[in-house]
Amino acid sequence: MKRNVAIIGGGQTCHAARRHDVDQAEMVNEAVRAALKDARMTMDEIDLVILGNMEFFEGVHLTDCWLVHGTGAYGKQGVKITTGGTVGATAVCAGAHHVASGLFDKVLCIGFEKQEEGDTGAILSGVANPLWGRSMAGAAVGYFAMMGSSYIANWGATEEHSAMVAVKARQNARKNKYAHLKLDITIEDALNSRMLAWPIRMLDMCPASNGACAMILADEKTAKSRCKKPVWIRAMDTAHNEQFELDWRDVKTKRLIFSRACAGRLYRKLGVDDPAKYFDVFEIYEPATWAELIWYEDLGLCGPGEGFRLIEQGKTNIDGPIPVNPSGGVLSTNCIGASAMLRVWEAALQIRGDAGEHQVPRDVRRALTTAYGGTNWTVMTALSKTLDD
Amino acid sequence: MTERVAIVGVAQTRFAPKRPDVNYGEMAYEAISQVLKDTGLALPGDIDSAISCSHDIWDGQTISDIGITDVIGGHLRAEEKMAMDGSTAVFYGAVGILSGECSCTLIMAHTKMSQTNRNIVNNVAFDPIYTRMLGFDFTSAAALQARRYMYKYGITREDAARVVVKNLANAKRNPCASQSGDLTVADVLSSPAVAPPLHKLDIAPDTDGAVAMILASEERARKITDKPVWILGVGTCYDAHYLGDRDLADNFALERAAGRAYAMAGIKNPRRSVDLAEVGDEFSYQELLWLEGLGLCDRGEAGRFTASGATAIGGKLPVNASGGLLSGVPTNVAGLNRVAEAVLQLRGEAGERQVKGANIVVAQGHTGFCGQHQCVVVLGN
Amino acid sequence: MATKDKEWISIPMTVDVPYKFAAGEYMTKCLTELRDSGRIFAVECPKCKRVQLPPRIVCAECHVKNEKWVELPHEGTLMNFTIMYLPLTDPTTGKPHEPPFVYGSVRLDGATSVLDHMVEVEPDMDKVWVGMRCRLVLRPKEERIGDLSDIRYIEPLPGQKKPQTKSR
Amino acid sequence: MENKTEYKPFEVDQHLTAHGNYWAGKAGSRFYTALRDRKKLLGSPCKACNKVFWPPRSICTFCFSELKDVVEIGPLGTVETFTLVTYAEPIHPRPAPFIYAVIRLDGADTGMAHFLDEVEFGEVTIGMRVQPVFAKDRKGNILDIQYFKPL
Repeated sequence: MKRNVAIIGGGQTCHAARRHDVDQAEMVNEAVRAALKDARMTMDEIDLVILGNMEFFEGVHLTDCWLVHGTGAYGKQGVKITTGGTVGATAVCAGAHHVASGLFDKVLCIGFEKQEEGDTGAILSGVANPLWGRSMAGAAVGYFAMMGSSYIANWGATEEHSAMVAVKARQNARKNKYAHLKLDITIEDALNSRMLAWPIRMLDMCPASNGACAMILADEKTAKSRCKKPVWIRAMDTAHNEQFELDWRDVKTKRLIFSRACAGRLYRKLGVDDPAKYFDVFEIYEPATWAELIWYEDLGLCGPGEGFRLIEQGKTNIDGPIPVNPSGGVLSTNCIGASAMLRVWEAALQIRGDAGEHQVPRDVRRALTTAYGGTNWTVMTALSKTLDD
Repeated sequence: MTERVAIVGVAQTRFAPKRPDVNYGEMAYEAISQVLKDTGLALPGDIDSAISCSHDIWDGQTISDIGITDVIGGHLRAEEKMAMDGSTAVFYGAVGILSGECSCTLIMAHTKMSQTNRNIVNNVAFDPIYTRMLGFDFTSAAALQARRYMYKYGITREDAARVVVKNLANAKRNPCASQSGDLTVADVLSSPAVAPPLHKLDIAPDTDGAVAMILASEERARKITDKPVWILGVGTCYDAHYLGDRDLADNFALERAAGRAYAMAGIKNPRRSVDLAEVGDEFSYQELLWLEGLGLCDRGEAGRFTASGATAIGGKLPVNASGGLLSGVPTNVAGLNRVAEAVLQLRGEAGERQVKGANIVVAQGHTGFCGQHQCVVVLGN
Repeated sequence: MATKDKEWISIPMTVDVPYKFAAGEYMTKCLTELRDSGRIFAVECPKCKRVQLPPRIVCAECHVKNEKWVELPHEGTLMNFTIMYLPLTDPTTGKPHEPPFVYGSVRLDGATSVLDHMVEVEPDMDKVWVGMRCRLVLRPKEERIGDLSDIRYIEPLPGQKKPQTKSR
Repeated sequence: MENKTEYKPFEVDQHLTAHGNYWAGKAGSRFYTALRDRKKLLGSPCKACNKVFWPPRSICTFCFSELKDVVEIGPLGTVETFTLVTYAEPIHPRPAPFIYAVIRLDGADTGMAHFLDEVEFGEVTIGMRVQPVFAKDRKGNILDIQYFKPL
C-alpha cells in the first residue's frame, strides 16, 4: 500500500434476533454514531462512505441510496460493495484502498444486515444457479454437513469436537455484551440439539441476526494526530472460488483451495512462518462448527487432521495459546453484511485492549481475521498494534 | 493525482434487445475475452484484481458474481462486486491502483434487462416503508423529475425530443448500438405516452449486453499499449432518497461529483476544456439536466444549447456521439459504456462517430432513480 | 430496546420478480440432451483435462475456453453424503421431500466434478457409505423438463454391502 | 465442438418471491400510529436546518442531527410535480391509468409522493392545492391515505 492505513474508530449495535424498534436506517445509524464517538469525530469530517450489504437479503435494491440518512452519506462520495458473506471485510479492504490511494484521509465503512426483514429461505435458494441446482435448493446446510462428514470420516474426529466449538463460541459470547446468542450451554446441550443434517445440529450453526458494524479508517498522519490507539491494517488478500466445484468440502483434497491460497499469499506478504506464533489472536468467519476446525488447518495453526486436537486441548480458548474468536464469532452473531467486518473490528478491539470481558489475557500485537461467503470465498486481513509489529 | 492510472483496453458486446443464446456469464465472457485479446494480457497472471458491476435482482441470482467468478478470472483471486452503475467501477478501479495494492485491474459490467421486468425490479429500489407500496418505478419517478425540470426552467418536450433525434442519428454510426434511426421531433412527440411528459421514445429501451475494461498503473500501461487513456479526475456524490426530499429539478449530487472530478483533473472551466461528453441519457430530458449539472452549460440553458446544434457530432460540444443510452445500453453497464466510448474517442478508434480533436472527455453515470448517486470520470490522452 | 407502551409498526411486503433465464450455449446442450435423450454431457478443459459438470464456457483454473464435449455414464461413486433431517422443498414445484433422507455427492465415472442429489437408500448409516457404487435414475422422458430434477435420484447399484473396515 | 447439433436456446421461466416484513422504526411507528388511529400526519423538525421533513426520520438527511420530535403537518398541501401512469404492472396498488404527484404538505419543507385522484389529468397543475382522502379501514401503511384530491 502506498500509504499506511489505520483503524481509528469503530462501533457496533447490540445484535439480536429481533430489532422491531428500529428501521434499517436507524439500526445502521446506531453503529455509525458509535464509530464516530469512538473516533471522536463528526460526520462532517468523513470524506467517503462505503456500504456493504446484501441487497437481496432484505429485498431492497440499492440499499445505499435509501439509507443515506442513516449512513451519513448524503452529499458525500461513496460506493456500495456486495460480495456475499465476505462483504464486510471487502468493505474494509475497499476503505483501505481509498485511504492508501492518497485521495481520501477519513473513510467510513459500514456493514449491516436486518435479517428479520427479509425472506432468508427464499434468498438463500436464489444462490444456486437457476438452471442447475435451484430446484434442489434449501440444501445449503447440506454443504456444511458434507464438510463435517468428510472431516469425521477422514480425520477420526467425533461429534463431540464440533460440540466443543459450539460451546466455546456461545460461552465466549456471554462475555461480549454485543453478541446475539449468549448461551450458557454444555457439550451435552450441543450434542442433544436438533439434528439438521448429519453431523450438523442446531447448535452447530450460526443464528440469523440483526445488526450493524461501522469502522473509520484513516491515513497515518490523521491516525497519529487524532487517535490514541490506532490499529494498523498490515495486509489484505482475497480469494474467490469457482462456481460449481466442491473440492473444498473434501478435507483431503490435493487441489489448492480458496482458504489456503489466500492465507499463503497473505503470509508471504508479511513473512509469516508460523501463524500460530506470529498472530496473537484470530477472528475467523465460521458459519458452522466444522468450518472452524477446518479453518485451524487451512490457516496453518496446526497440521492437516489436527484441528480437532486444538479444540480438544483448549488451545483456542480465550486464555489459550492460540485464541480464536474470543468475541463468540459468527456462531454467536450472524448479521451477514456485518459479520466479516465484525471480525476485523473485534480483532482491532483486542489489539487496543478494549474488548472488555472477552479481552484475551496477553499483550495482543497482531491479529488475523477471515471472512467467508459466496461459493467459498474469503477475504483475510492482518492487523497490528504498531507499524513495527 | 501524483500517480496516473490508465485505461489500456475496452471491449463491448453488441447491444441487443434480447440475447436468448447466452447466459450472463457467457455474455460477460464475450467482452472479457475480447479485451484480453486486444491488450494481449492473459488470465491468470497479468491481471491482479477484478471488479464487476451488476445487481442480484437484475441477474436473478443471490450473490450474482458467483456466475462470473469463472469468466472474470476470480478463481483463487480477488473479485469485488459493486452493486452500482458501471462508472463507479472505474472510480474504484482507479483507487485500487493508486493504493498500490493492484497494478492491473479487469472491470466488467453486464445486465440482461430482457430476462425480467424493469419496473418490478426498480420498484424494489424504493424505500419499503413510505414509497414502494405506491408502485413507483424509475420511469414514473423520472416523469416527476422531467415535469419539475420543465416547469422550473421552461424546458419543453421538443427540447427533450431533440436529444432523442440526435442520439438515434448518432447511433447509426455505432455498430454496437441496439437501435438507431432517422427520427423527427414530431416522431418523438407522437410516440405513445408512457408517463407524461415521457413518451416511449424518450425512454432508453431494454437491452442486453456487457462491457469490459482494463485499468493499469502508469508503469504497466506503458508496457501494454502505446495509446493509454488517462483517468484525470473522478468524483462521486450521494443525493437524498425520498422523491420529495429534493427539488427534482436540481443537480446537487452531480454538481458536487463533477466539481470533485474537475478539481482532481485541474479543470477550472469545463466549458473550455471538455471536448466531448458521454452522459447517462436514460431518459431524454436527463441528457439536458446532466449537461447543466456537469457545468457544461448554464442552468435551464441545455434545451437551447441542444437546439443550436452545439451537442451534435461536429458541434461545439458533442454529447453522446455514441448514441447514448437512448440507442440501447443496459442499465448498470451504462456508465461503464460512457467511459468506454470516451476511451474509443480519445484513442481515435470511434470509427464513423469519431469526434475530431477530442482530448478531454467527461463521462457521467448514475445509480438509482432520478440520479441519486452520481459518478463523473474525466479522461484525457 | 422496545419499551412496553410503544407500538412498533411493521409493513409486510412481498417482492415477486419474474425471470426468463437463458441457459446459454453450454447449459442449453446439457439440459436439452438430459431432457430429450437422457444423456449427460460435460466439458473437458483442453489444458488441465478436468471433466466439468455442469458444462461451462471457461475452465476457472486455466481460464481457457472449454470446447471439448464428453458424454458421461450414469454410473459413479458416492464421494460424500449426509442424512437430511430438514424438509427440502423444491422451489420450482413447491413439493417437499420428506425427511429424513440421504443427500449425497456422486462422481460419475470419468468426471472431475461431483453432483449433489438425493440418494434413494434408507437413512441408516449402515446402508450408505463413501465409495458406494451408484447410478442415476432419471424421470420418464415425458416428465423431463430440462432441469437437474430430471434426475429423480441416485440409487445404489445392486449387490453391494458396506465394507467392514471404516470407509474413507 | 464435436457435436454439431444445433440446439434451440433453452430458456426457463422462474420467479424469485420473497416475503419481507419491514419495521418502520422509531419515527415511522409514530407516523403510522398517528395516521391509522387519528388521521394525523407527522413530520420531523430539524432545529439545525430549521426545516420540517416528510417522511419523518430519526436522523436529518442533510445535517446528520438526531431528530427526536415530531410535529403535525398538513393535511393540506401543494402539488410540486405530477405524472400520469398509463401502463399496468403487478406492483401497482390500483389500476392504471392513475396520477402520481409530489405534494408538499403545509408546514413541511419536503414533499410526499402519492396518488392524486378525483381530477382529470389535464386539469392538474403545479401549485394546485390538495387534501388527503383517508382510507376507512386503516392498517398502518402508506395506503391509509387513499389519495389526494383537489380542494
